[in-house]
Amino acid sequence: MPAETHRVVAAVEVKNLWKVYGHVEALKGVDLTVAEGSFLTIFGPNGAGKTTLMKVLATLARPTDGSALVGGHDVTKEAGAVRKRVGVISHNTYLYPQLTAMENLAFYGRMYGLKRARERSTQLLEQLGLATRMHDRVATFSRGMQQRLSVARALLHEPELLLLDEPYTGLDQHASRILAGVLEGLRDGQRTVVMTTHNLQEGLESCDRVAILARGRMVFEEAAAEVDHSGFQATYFACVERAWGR
Amino acid sequence: MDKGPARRDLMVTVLGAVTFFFMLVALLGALVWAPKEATMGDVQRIFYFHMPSAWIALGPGFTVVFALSIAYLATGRLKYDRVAAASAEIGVVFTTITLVTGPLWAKPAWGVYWTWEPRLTTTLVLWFIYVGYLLLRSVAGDGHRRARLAAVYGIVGWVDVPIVFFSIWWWRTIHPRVLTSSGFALDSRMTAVLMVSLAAFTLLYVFLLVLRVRIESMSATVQTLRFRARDRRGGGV
Amino acid sequence: MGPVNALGQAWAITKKDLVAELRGASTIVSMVLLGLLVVLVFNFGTDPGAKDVTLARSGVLWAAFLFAGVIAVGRSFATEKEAGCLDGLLLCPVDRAVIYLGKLVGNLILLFVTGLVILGFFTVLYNVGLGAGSAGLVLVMALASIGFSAIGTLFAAVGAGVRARDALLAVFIFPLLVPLIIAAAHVSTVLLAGQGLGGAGLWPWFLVVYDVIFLAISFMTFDFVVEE
Amino acid sequence: MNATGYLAAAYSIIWVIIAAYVVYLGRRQAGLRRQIEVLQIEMSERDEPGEQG
Repeated sequence: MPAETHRVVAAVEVKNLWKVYGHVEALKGVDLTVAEGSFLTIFGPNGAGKTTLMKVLATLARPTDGSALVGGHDVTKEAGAVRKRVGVISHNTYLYPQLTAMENLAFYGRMYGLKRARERSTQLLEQLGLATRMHDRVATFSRGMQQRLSVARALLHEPELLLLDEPYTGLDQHASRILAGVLEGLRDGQRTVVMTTHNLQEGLESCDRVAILARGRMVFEEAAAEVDHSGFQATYFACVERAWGR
Repeated sequence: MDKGPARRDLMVTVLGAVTFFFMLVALLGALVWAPKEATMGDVQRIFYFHMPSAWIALGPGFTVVFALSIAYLATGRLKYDRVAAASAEIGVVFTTITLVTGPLWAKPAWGVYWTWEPRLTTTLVLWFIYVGYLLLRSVAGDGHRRARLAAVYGIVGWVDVPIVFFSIWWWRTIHPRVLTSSGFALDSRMTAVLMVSLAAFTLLYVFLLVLRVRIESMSATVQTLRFRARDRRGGGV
Repeated sequence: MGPVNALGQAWAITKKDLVAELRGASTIVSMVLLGLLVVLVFNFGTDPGAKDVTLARSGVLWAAFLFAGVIAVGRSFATEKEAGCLDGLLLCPVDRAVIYLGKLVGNLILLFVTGLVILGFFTVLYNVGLGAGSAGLVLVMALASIGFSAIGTLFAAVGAGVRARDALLAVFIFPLLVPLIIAAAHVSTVLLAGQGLGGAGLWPWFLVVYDVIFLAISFMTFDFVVEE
Repeated sequence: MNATGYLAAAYSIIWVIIAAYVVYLGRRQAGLRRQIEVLQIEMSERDEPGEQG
């Protein structure tokens, strides 16, 4: 057997990725490989290109140059295959306020072509502690509950890759703690997670790899075990400042 | 703009001068040299500038928008979008000229400023479509997003034009027409003046297009520089 | 996935929009009210004693429909934008044409229902005895709704990301709708005059052709409108 | 207004519109050129070492 067949396909493989919006260069040649089953946290200041990177991986934004593969599938050429494999949680919940929790999940279940959407939804709602409110409209939910429901929506089709784009934004401390617990539960060693955040504390807790994105470039990447947690803040600022040429 | 700006400036100036010269010749031809039209008299002379301006707007002006909109969507090159934007704006200017001079000719010739005749009405609708196109560009941000939205509108708008004309024409043939546009025969001198004027307006279109495209690329440069300056100045931590 | 599934998904989008609309019920109410107001206001502008008012009347009907329609298509993508739902929809492994179809049918139903309500009030307020023409008018309303919805849905997606949406939307789409309104007004004038649909000649077919052309272009270009 | 009046009006309007548009384009271009110059100077100043702590 040739050696190549044994090679494990990386969950995410990004090569020299550029994204230019008009005159704004959001990503300037990003390289990134995420191994299957790992949890990567990408830190970066606002405007670093974190959301753009996530949008490219989620097929919402088309790369200007370079390539991005998710589970071996190209985000532009095989967008459909990538979409099936990716779940996204962002500060936008993607939920319809006039529909109930169950209706929202049923709708997205239909969109993903799931066979047993109802069972799966009920199971997820129970898991996330929303079972009692499943027939209430999302508009009546607190921000924290909406975000948990958004987690259920993202997990509905059992994605191989979970993209978390600033999932803590807009949540109070209590809701953040609950969400952190939920996300901790997602680490089963099979699902790959990529999270972006500018919050150093929350980001470091759950991941096993750390990266820093600044001004559209990956300026730091290290295994979480190798990173000195107490000194990470200093590392972060040094990286960001260097990227800004100061 | 990058290579040999001085030479390019010179060429634009020369083009401007030639255009101006042709415009003056056309003007003289229209007002002095062309014979007085038998039935309509001097007012017919409006025709020599009215017609070419309509032709250039409807012909090259808006067709370029359509063609380059397709070209942009096919290739994703912003250069096409810029030229399309420039052409649309000049087309609107020429259509405005057509719409203003039309009534000034119609009033003494037919007794009314405006009639809902197919060609006139279509021109008015056309004017609205391309003003809409420019408005869309002004609110749609910048870069590729604006280019894509504008391109879609540019395509839909252009396809709509013959349908508009046909519907109005058909509508008018059913309902009694208040006025019929009386045609007139052109003699050779009249034709000559019309041709010179058409050439002048073609040159004017090209000249304005060059100027307008240059502005479009300059404002792109400004945006890039601004972004870079902000990028340097601000620390987004 | 087969075409049946794709149609099912498009219908799911439509159904979701309609359910949300019925629960919020804000759009259709303002649409109907605006339509009625237009009918009312135009009433003061026309001479009730005039001999032949059918032409003016059908003009009123379609002006009301036009203004009410802009609200509908304007809203349809505004709600998608609220919680980033348009992105949520685009994340799903469905063809963009399916999303367009779903939104289109939702708008179409909304427009058609509003059109019928306006038509109903119109017949009462203007004392129009419809009789044989009523089926024809419903058909014309349906054809006009399709064309309006095709163009409206396309450019509402354009307008969703844009400032001052509703007013601008009218400026973008009204000129494109001129042939549609001419044809619809002509057919309804004939029908209001008591002649059957046969009296309208080829005009109903003109509406069909218009609908087909703009549906085709919209399906081809919708991808570019929602792409980032 | 007689025929000559209409003729004069039409031709003056044509020339005014074209002239106004050319002037408008010229002004915009001059403005943009100025902006580019200012920005370029700004950028080159920033590039000098020791400018910022």
